[in-house]
Amino acid sequence: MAFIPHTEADVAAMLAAIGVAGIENLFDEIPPDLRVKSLAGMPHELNEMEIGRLMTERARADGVPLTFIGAGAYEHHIPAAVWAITTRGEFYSAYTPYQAEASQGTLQLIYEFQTMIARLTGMEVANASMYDGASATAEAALMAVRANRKSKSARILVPTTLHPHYRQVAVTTAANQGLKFEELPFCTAEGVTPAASLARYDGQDITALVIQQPNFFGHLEDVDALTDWAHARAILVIAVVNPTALSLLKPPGQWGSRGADIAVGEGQPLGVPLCSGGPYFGFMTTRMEHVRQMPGRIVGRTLDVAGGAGFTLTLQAREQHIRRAKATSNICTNQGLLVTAATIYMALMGPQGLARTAAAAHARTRELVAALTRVPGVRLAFSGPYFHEAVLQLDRPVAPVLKSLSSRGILGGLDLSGYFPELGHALLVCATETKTAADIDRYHASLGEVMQAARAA
Amino acid sequence: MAFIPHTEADVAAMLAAIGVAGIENLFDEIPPDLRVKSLAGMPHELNEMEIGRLMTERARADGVPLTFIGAGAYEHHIPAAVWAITTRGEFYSAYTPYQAEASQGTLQLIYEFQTMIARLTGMEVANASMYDGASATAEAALMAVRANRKSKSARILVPTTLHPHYRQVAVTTAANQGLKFEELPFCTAEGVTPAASLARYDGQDITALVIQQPNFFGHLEDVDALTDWAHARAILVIAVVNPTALSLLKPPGQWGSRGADIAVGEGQPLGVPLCSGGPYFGFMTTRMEHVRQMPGRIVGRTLDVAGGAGFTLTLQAREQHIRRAKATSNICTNQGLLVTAATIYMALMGPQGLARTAAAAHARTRELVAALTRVPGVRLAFSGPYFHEAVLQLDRPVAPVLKSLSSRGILGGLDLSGYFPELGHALLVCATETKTAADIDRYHASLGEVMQAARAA
Amino acid sequence: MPVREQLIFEYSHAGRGARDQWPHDPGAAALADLPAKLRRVRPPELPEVGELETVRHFTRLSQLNFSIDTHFYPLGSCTMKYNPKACNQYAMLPEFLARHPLGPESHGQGLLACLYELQEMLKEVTGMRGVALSPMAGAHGEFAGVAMIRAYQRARGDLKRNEIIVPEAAHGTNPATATMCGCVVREIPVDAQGDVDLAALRAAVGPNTAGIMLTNPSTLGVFERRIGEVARIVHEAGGLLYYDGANLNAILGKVRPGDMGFDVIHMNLHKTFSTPHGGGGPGAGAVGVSARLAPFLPIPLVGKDGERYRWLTEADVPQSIGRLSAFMGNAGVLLRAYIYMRLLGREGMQRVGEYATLNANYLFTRLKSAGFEAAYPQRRASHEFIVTLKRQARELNVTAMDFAKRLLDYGFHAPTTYFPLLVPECLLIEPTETESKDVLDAFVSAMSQIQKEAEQEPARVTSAPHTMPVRRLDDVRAARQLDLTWKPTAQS
Amino acid sequence: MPVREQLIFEYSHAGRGARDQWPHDPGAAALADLPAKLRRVRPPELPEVGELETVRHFTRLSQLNFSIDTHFYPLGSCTMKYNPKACNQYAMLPEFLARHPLGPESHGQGLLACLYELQEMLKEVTGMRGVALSPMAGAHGEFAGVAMIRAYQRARGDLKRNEIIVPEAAHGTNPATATMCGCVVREIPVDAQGDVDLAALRAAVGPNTAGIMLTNPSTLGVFERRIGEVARIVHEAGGLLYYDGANLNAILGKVRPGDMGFDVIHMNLHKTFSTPHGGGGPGAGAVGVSARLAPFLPIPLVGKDGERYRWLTEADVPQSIGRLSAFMGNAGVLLRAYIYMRLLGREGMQRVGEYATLNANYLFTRLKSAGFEAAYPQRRASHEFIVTLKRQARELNVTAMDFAKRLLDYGFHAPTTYFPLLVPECLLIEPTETESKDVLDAFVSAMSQIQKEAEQEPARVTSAPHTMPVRRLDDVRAARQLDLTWKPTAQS
Ligand SMILES: Cc1ncc(COP(=O)(O)O)c(C=O)c1O
Ligand SMILES: Cc1ncc(COP(=O)(O)O)c(C=O)c1O
Repeated sequence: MAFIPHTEADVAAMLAAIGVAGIENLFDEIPPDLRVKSLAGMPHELNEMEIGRLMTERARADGVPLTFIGAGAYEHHIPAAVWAITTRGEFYSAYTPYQAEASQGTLQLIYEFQTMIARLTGMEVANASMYDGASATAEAALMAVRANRKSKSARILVPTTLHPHYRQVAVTTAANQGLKFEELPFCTAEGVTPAASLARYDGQDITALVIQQPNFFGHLEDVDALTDWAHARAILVIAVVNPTALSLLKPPGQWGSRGADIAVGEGQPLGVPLCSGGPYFGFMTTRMEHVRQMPGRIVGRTLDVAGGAGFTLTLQAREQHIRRAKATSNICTNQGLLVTAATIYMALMGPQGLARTAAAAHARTRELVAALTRVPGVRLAFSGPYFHEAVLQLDRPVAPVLKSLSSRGILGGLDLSGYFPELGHALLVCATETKTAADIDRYHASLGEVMQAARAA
Repeated sequence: MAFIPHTEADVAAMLAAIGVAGIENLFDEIPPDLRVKSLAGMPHELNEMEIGRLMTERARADGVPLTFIGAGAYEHHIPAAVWAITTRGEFYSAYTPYQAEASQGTLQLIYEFQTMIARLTGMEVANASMYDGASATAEAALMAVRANRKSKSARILVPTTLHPHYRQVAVTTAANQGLKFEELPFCTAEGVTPAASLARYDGQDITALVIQQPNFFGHLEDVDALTDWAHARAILVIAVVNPTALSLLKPPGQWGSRGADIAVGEGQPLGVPLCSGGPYFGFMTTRMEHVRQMPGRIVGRTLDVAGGAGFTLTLQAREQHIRRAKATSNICTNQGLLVTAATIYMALMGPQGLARTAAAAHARTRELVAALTRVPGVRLAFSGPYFHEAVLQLDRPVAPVLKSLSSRGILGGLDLSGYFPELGHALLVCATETKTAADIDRYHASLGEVMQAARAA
Repeated sequence: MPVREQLIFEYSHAGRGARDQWPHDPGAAALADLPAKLRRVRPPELPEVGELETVRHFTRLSQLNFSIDTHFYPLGSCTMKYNPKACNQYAMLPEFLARHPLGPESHGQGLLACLYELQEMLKEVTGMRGVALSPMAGAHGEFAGVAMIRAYQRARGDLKRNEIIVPEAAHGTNPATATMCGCVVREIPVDAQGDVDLAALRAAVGPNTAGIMLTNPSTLGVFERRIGEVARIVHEAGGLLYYDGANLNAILGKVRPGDMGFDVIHMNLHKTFSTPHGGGGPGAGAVGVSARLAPFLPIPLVGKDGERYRWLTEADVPQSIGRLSAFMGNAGVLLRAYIYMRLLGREGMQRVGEYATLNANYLFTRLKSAGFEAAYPQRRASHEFIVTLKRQARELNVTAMDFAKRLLDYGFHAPTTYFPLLVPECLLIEPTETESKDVLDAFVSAMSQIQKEAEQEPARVTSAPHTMPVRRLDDVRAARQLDLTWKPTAQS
Repeated sequence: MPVREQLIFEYSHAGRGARDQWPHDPGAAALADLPAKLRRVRPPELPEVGELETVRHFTRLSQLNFSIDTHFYPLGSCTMKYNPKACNQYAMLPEFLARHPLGPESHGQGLLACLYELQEMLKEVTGMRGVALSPMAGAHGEFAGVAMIRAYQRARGDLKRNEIIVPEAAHGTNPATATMCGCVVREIPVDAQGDVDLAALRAAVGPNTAGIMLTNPSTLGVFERRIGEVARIVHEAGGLLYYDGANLNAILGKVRPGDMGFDVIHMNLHKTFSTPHGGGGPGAGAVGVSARLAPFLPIPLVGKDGERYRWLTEADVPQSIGRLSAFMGNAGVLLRAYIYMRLLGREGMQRVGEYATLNANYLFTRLKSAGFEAAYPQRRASHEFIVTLKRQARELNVTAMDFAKRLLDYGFHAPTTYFPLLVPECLLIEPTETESKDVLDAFVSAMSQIQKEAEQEPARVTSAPHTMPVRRLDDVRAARQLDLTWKPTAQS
């Protein structure tokens, strides 16, 4: 019996102690007509060797193509130490650290994580994680509604340059509570949100403004101007940021003259493998003044009865298990193990390693853009600065081009036509530090051939 | 600086404390003319990402063919738990447990290992490992010379059916000490060593007889007769056994009327990956009366000053670090981590799991033999019982056949023509429990095609 | 237990670093296109430490934890069963880890096959008609479920239904989820036997009832015997039934939520299907629905056209409540659950509920014999049960928390304490099916021993733990004097 | 530290087992061809335990160990440096693990490329002309080396040379190896400065001299300054020089054994090239030789024909001393060493010797300032050095062993004790280059603290350790009342 250690003798002794004839008797409170007749739709049990072989075959079938897709999930080098330690049983198989004295490992690690994330974002306080960057953004909007006591409207301004999936998740998550997400147009020349375009909201009751930096196109928003515009109108600013980029870009805590109010983002670039989209983790930070509005777990340092320092979950009165219907969120289980990985990753990279990673990724992307735009029929879609990701404009539909590339083992980027039809044949590409000059050459050469073949056809 | 944590400030402070101007000064006792001028033949440093990519490319180049080779290294299912625990830093990065109080994990594990191996072999005592099965066999011969006080000849009888590499290693290892290895012929009909053929040694001074079970061909020797023959003549018996097979076959401790005197073997089948030949581990067992002649580390249970049980290295007076030139062997570092894996493996498999593994491997091999001998031009080389490995006789040279199979992703077995030219076109094949009926069909079909093509050519 | 470990920041020295992890410096010119005003001025104050220091620090930290791999962890409602190593090993195959979430389906048929089959297996064991895998935890699944209820009612023009009924013993995520979905919560009591008070339920339902959220067995550790009647009452009032699957382990292979009349459920794959808890997550909260809610399932789903698998999105599920995550949820967790389910198979699924229940009832019986008071002594335990220490608190001044802390000294993680709130001084104990009788017996001994201590030298218990890396921690101070990030000046 | 853990056998129950690890039972018929008289009658009494029990037991056991990943481990002569996790991860890629040792070279070009390049790199850093990778530990490499010396002399008809000279401080494997190779050992003294006594050497060499085995720096932690002279004396007498590479870390990138005049060396890849010690092994003891010994290298070697790599065997190396292992040695260890060397590269190789020496000299200086007596106070430390506690033993009755045990309580693994034997009450201390100044400083504090304890409350030191899972163990009892395997009846 896989994973059930009972011998027949054990079962007999246990039933005798309970005083029943068989295990079936233990279910005698369940109305008989409800009992399962069969699970014939379930396959039969496999042993570990069989499932291992099946999984290995399936993994091989998927292969490892050369990937130039970013769009919110980035292929970075992950030090071997990260997952060697993260998968240690003591981290992997522990629960949420409710019994603090028996969970100091996890608790101290989260405290270190909170500190690192606060420093990276330039914010005062961080929580112990949200599900992912998109859900963190949605929760930030809900939090802003609670935190902005001056606003009654629950109107949130969201640039169209925010990752479209994030916008969708925000709508799914918050619409039932009456939040209204209003889209800000972007400048089709520069691929960013012009501060000037906000003028039409002057004088209206707006709760919060979301700013993603770099934005979905990889382009850099004028975060200072946007932030100051919002703050001048008592609008809270929610920053959505890439943690790798933060090693080079101005942190949200320093945007404009007062800094963002809430900063969130996708933690995946910090040591978490792509893995088809998850598990990742969202991070969330804010100013101390808003900490009681923040959802999610928070770890604090305190003292034990002997006066020694120790760590424990704190501010639990915000959370569902205490506050129930009045909690800041329903979140309970978060993404702890990914936080473990990210904390180890950040320690290994340090400020310099992270900055080099960002710089190398950016340099590779510039080389990629330079190479690909040498292919006839390919040009850069927007002017202005971008970071480690950019939009190319093709002279023909993107989907068939990507398909040809993929049959050569290259995933050439994300076709934007479904998301932004107004951009025509737009392709979002990204190269990180994992890509070599040879990889870029290979993509360049293949794209040249594919485009030429397409033209010839 | 990879793996060197020193900052410039650290270095300056340390040099100041030492009282030298630079690190170079620390080498001032080394004659200047000996100093290295350049290491230009070394490639430049790589970062972890670069080496990771290189290794991944090289691994992929080697691929994972379908393997039917055995010949002393067997592909068995390895439970995921085995290496997840074995590679924990506390096992992986510890030294030999010289400081017993700070090494109880490793020590207790070895004590458990010794117990398991003793039980598996039916012997009284086991050591903590030798380098591999071949070196264990060589050391067993040396040990037998020490242990057999009645013999002066240092003549060791070795069946030709012993793994040829084991025989070669024994010669390399022991020839300098004057041991003479004399080969016993095998019966070409049955592939085993006829007890009758030993008659010509009657009355001679022989120190030990080696018996491998199953032998190199996979065939089963008449261990009882051979053992009793030896013991009747004060010849010690060295058993060379496969630990998986021991779950089904008579253990050396029960061979003949008195049992073997020393039993050794290759531990690889117990949870150790094939990995091109190593690291594996040799195991070695004996009777209590010979324990002081045994080479290698041994762990014993004892008491601490408070009367509690604990574990420590013992009988160290046999070893090189105490006994120096008079030690039982020069072995120091052994194969500890593999012993860790094997101990976890044996715990997970238990007596039943190990017996089922052996039975399944044997059943698969019988199916394989049945399938392949249906191919025209292929027959079984020997009559008589074999275990999970057998020799096929082809009607044409084996090498080109194996080459064709390998280009189809099948490693079809070991060509014996280099080892046993007298056997003609002989091919040693093996299937373990990891092979499915479909795998066997695939081999069968491919062999049929290859043989037919060869015949047509 | 090992001793305290300093903070990673305290190892930091300017200029130190695990340099072999850093890519080559592309030079300042590579960043020349980034406008200065958008650049960071001071580098982030992350620790500057070497690789060995990092490995050693986090390895030591790990040793400060209790976990399933090291300790019995009978945390009620959390299903701390063994997380098979195979699930981790095969979910972490390089090809699975390397796959980009927006990669083409042609480079994902292996993954999609697993996810599709997982959907099918989950339908089978729950008796539901549709399953979506993207919710990332139990509470996230609850959100999806209640959002579907609301979408369904809205689609029928039934706009006023905004009340969610929950029994008072419900887990906090249930009422919190109702609020997240813009609903109002109505709590109803349970009776002395732990069953829902039907009269109160009848009084609570009405034209505003969106639905009821229930776990069965409930968080009181007993099976809701009149579930058929509950379903009838709520359905007749026009409401739907939500099943909180946190307790699914109790009944796996024995009863199916779909057969009990539930319209929508979430499953905690990190409980019932043994994906790891990871010290707080990640989880996966797949949702299952009856046919009428299927059109509202969150996207993406996995579909199958002939032999090809593909993602189903807005175009396929136009009434979907939408997207819950940036991509498709916790794919790596789903792979682990898939592997677990295939390992257990049809046969193993049946055994889970049986042996989880056997273990709980055995432990329940033994603790009762040892003199501990059951909250619902007349009832069968499900996969968990409640012991109340109100007598010890009253007579000896030793609380459930004291017992919990003292258990740590005995090498056992504590059961869940003070939940559900309606039972005073309670311990909610869930052994799970993967623990042996020996472990349960040892736990009973420890509890009896602590009881003896509580009678003879209560201070030993009330001042526990004594053998952990820290003594009992001051939670009040933690909340009052907030210290949430490390500052170099802070006392450390 | 965690507490004791019972034996795996004590968890065993007949009929228990991790069944998902077992293949399907093929049935008795599958074994019908095996004659009864060759079959086992009673199954082996291995433990019968579940998977969780096994995982928990061995995880707990692991926590009872000190290791580099958890503790400073300054074990002299053992080079306990950080074992990079990358080396393990990439050596364990599935394709490398799955490769059969007798598989064709066509399915091994990736592996062979690594091994070939490893041979080349080892030649470069040692200044030798040929390298063989198959020895499986240092002592195994010593064996190969001395066997080659003998084969070489035998090939020249120089049959009487059977004496191996070793300095008295030599590691035990050196004399033991000489015996393994059928030689007689002649020990020679070292002088007060730790250098070989040249007069004694001159007296020892002669027509029977096969060679001398030396480490440089020696096990006394000092560089043999007159190595040129030593080489001249031995070579002129017709002997060869063997270099014990256990101390290669001291001089990596600074001096090469080949340039010092050595004819043959072994390298402990598990020391200098940072493959893990694994609680006792595996190691790898590659040997390097000068041109005249190259024909005698053990097989197999890796050769390169154009762009293809292949194994070299008897046919290519007809004078080889032969085969040392069933296959090709510890390939997986070699892969780890290869990865390590490529990570460090030319630049990193230079740094190893430098920083290992810097750390040792710093610690040496600090301990001397703290009042500890150096065995060779006038000498530079190499990568390690010796402190003698003979004064403490004499005056305070506190021995080197007591200091060693008390260090455990302070969270440091003890240095090597009582080796080399010629220095009384010695601690041989090797910090390695991967430890930070902070760690070294903390070690000095601990040593000073223990010194204070030794003066003020010596019993604290002599009865140490106090915080380990066991107290000080009785080694005499272990050897007298042998308990080497567990029996159900034994006290446990
Ligand atoms: C009864 C019950 N419902 C819901 C949840 C929420 O699940 P999750 O933590 O995965 O969000 C839990 C988890 O603790 C639970 O015990
Ligand atoms: C100086 C010296 N020589 C030789 C050896 C033997 O090496 P191994 O243990 O790898 O056999 C050692 C190992 O401890 C050593 O320190």
